[in-house]
Amino acid sequence: MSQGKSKDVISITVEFSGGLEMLFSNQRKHILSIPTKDESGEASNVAFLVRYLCEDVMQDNRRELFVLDDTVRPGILVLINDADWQLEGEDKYEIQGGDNIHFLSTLHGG
Amino acid sequence: MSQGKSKDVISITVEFSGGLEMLFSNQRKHILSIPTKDESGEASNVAFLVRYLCEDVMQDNRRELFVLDDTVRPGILVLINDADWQLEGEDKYEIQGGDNIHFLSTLHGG
Amino acid sequence: RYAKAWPLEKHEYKRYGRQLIMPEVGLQGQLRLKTSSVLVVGVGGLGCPAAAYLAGAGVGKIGLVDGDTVEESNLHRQILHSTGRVGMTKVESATVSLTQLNPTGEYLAYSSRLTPDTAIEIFQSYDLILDCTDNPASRYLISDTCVLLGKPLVSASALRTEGQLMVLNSPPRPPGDILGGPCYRCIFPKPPPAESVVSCGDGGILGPVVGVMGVLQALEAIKIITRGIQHPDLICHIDIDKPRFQTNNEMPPNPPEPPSLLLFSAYSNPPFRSIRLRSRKSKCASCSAQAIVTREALTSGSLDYVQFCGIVSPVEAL
Amino acid sequence: RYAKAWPLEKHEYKRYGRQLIMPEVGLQGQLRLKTSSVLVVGVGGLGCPAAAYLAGAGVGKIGLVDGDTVEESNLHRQILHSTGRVGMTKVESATVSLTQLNPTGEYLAYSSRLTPDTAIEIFQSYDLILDCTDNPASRYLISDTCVLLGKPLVSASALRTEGQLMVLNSPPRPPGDILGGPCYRCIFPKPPPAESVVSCGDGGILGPVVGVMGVLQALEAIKIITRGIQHPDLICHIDIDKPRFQTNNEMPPNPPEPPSLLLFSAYSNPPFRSIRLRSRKSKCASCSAQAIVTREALTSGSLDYVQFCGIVSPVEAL
Ligand SMILES: [Zn+2]
Ligand SMILES: [Zn+2]
Repeated sequence: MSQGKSKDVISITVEFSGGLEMLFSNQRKHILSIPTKDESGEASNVAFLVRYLCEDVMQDNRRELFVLDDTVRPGILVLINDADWQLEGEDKYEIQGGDNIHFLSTLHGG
Repeated sequence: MSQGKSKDVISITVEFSGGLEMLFSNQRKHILSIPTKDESGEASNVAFLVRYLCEDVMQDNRRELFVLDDTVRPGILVLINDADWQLEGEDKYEIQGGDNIHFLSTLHGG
Repeated sequence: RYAKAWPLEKHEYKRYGRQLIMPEVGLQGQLRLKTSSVLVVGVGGLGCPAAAYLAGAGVGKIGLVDGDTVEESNLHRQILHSTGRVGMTKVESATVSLTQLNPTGEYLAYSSRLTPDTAIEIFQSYDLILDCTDNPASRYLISDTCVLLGKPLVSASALRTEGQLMVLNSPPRPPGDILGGPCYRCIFPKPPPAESVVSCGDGGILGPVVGVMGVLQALEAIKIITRGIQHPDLICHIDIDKPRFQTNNEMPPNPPEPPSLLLFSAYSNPPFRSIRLRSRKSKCASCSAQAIVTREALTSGSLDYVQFCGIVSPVEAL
Repeated sequence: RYAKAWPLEKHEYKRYGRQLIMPEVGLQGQLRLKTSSVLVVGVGGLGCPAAAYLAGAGVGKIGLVDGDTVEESNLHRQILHSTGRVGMTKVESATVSLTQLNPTGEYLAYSSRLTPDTAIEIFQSYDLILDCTDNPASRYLISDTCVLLGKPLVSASALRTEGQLMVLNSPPRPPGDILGGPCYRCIFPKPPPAESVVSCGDGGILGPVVGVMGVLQALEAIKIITRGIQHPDLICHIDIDKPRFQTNNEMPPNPPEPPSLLLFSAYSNPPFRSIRLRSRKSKCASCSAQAIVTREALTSGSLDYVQFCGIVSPVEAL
């Protein structure tokens, strides 16, 4: 609860699973501080987070395994605090401090 | 967050499982408002909660399946917010509003 | 025979005694299991344990669909098969094991891969479907067929150290009825790019990981059947108004659970997580009032699932 | 033979290929499985699926302890047995199934109930123990023996619609070493009153509920073995300093997990929950510096487990 930069960034947990973690340094859980506002001064939403992850976090260059047409590719579920993002406004959901955003690739093995 | 009685009672979730729910109207999850202070004016702790459950909540008269020598009987794990109560001070743990206190009977079947 | 005082045979009371005495099953639940039929599509790492526990519980008729034969590399996880049956069709091998476990059940083997041509005809004679397959094309075909025929679907998948499980189209209401459970297309409207799909053959799989998911599929199926499946055309529903419990342990009936996705990750802490899912999607191609996946479209072959999923190499295994 | 270029036989690469290619197992993990030995105490609803997945994964030696014979009422959940083997000892029946699944493993059958007289001698030749029993007296005996011999213990139980699982004495350090994992007595210092103990026979059990717990026991055992068991006397530890991964998929080794209890409840939402447990108890009768459960006390019979647990009727089944 210290001050300083706390107005400009929010701390969130971002998780990757179902194989997506391989695109993010093989690390499933990332504690990130992301800007409160996006490029145009709007409150940061999930669409912005996806851009931010591609540009500032992802080391792997196989970007097409994560995004397609400016959003997460088909076959990835986005979970906002353990709920399908379709329940929360999809990529327009405005991120709150402490949120857990989980990107999950569906599995097909059996 | 309304006022009124909020100073005198705290709202907590109490769960019973592993068969203990049978002693409590076959209901696993109970949302309870318990007094903030115990009989002697001390902050309510788990020892008080156990007495309170016996006197005010339990309908079943087989009390010996829940308490023995003034504490929960052997074979019952008490979980405070998903941690063994031995990590939290056992029955001296002072209950906070919103706590989840879970009484779990160990199973032996196989 | 109809006037029999005991609705189960004597040996059935013995065999199922340990689950019969539970209020969640009871005599009514056991009779529902006995008269029920479950189709297991895919007899691999998921289908093997799922079929074993369904047969054990006394499901009256179990259908098995798979076009593959048993290979040595299957045996670390596909526990219904055996080393001596390498080369036999998986459905035949599974039938041998299931019959040994519980000879009172009826086991039907469909030894070819599920296709749009055959899906409706096969699914028609079953009450509930388990998706134990390993590729997106099959998953869409199975879900579409379940919606068209009004069958609840228990879908699971696993890869490496992770597993996922969903109960879909439950309750199984007609397309357009928002009270029905979501279908696979509600959750995944578009298939994943083919290059992102990894099979157990390529990615690897830990046996107990897929095993846990398969056993949980059997459990969900048993929960749905013992609760009583509500058929979509209301005329032929199965005694939903009758009291469910015959024992002294009276309990309120267990209502169907809200749509959810169970995630398992063997090396994570906590290993299991439950995710809330959406209800039916108002524009779903399969289960909405605007559905384009019709029976005609499916049987005429105008829905090319393999094409739709852009499979890179031909789908080999179901 | 020692200079062989390939440390596994050709057919083993085929059989275990799907788990070998995973960084969590790899060639080193598979060799550890091959040279490991696991004792499964209790070959019922937990022990059957646990033993099946351990054998499938390639555990070199599996011991099975149970004094019971197969009954028809077992078969809804004890999937290694079969209708044709009703009346055979459970350990013999299980050995038949395991050999069919994976003939490369060695399976040892101990067809009497575990007692304080026999526990140490049997446990001595195994690396890891699975508690798949159904009564408190056995659970204390197994935990005490594991602490005395420095063996990690994977303990599970199930009843009606619920299950519980703990990994105990892991890492398996000598009594008094606070770096060791807690034992059963750390968590449950005193046994439950006999009248509060309900068996699956009396309370009932849903097959897949106990099945899931058994499969998860096999998984925990495989995780511990592939990670490398650290033996308590430091002289004979198994190559703990060697790099664990042989594949290109380099990954940090998975550290042992903090002590936890996994709860399963088939009709609850969420169905799984993970509970943080305490570390070793400083006054534990078994694993502390003040331990009173010594090897002498155990073998001399001065620890009467049945008396300690105040069993009402004699323990029939292990
Ligand atoms: Zn849909
Ligand atoms: Zn201890």
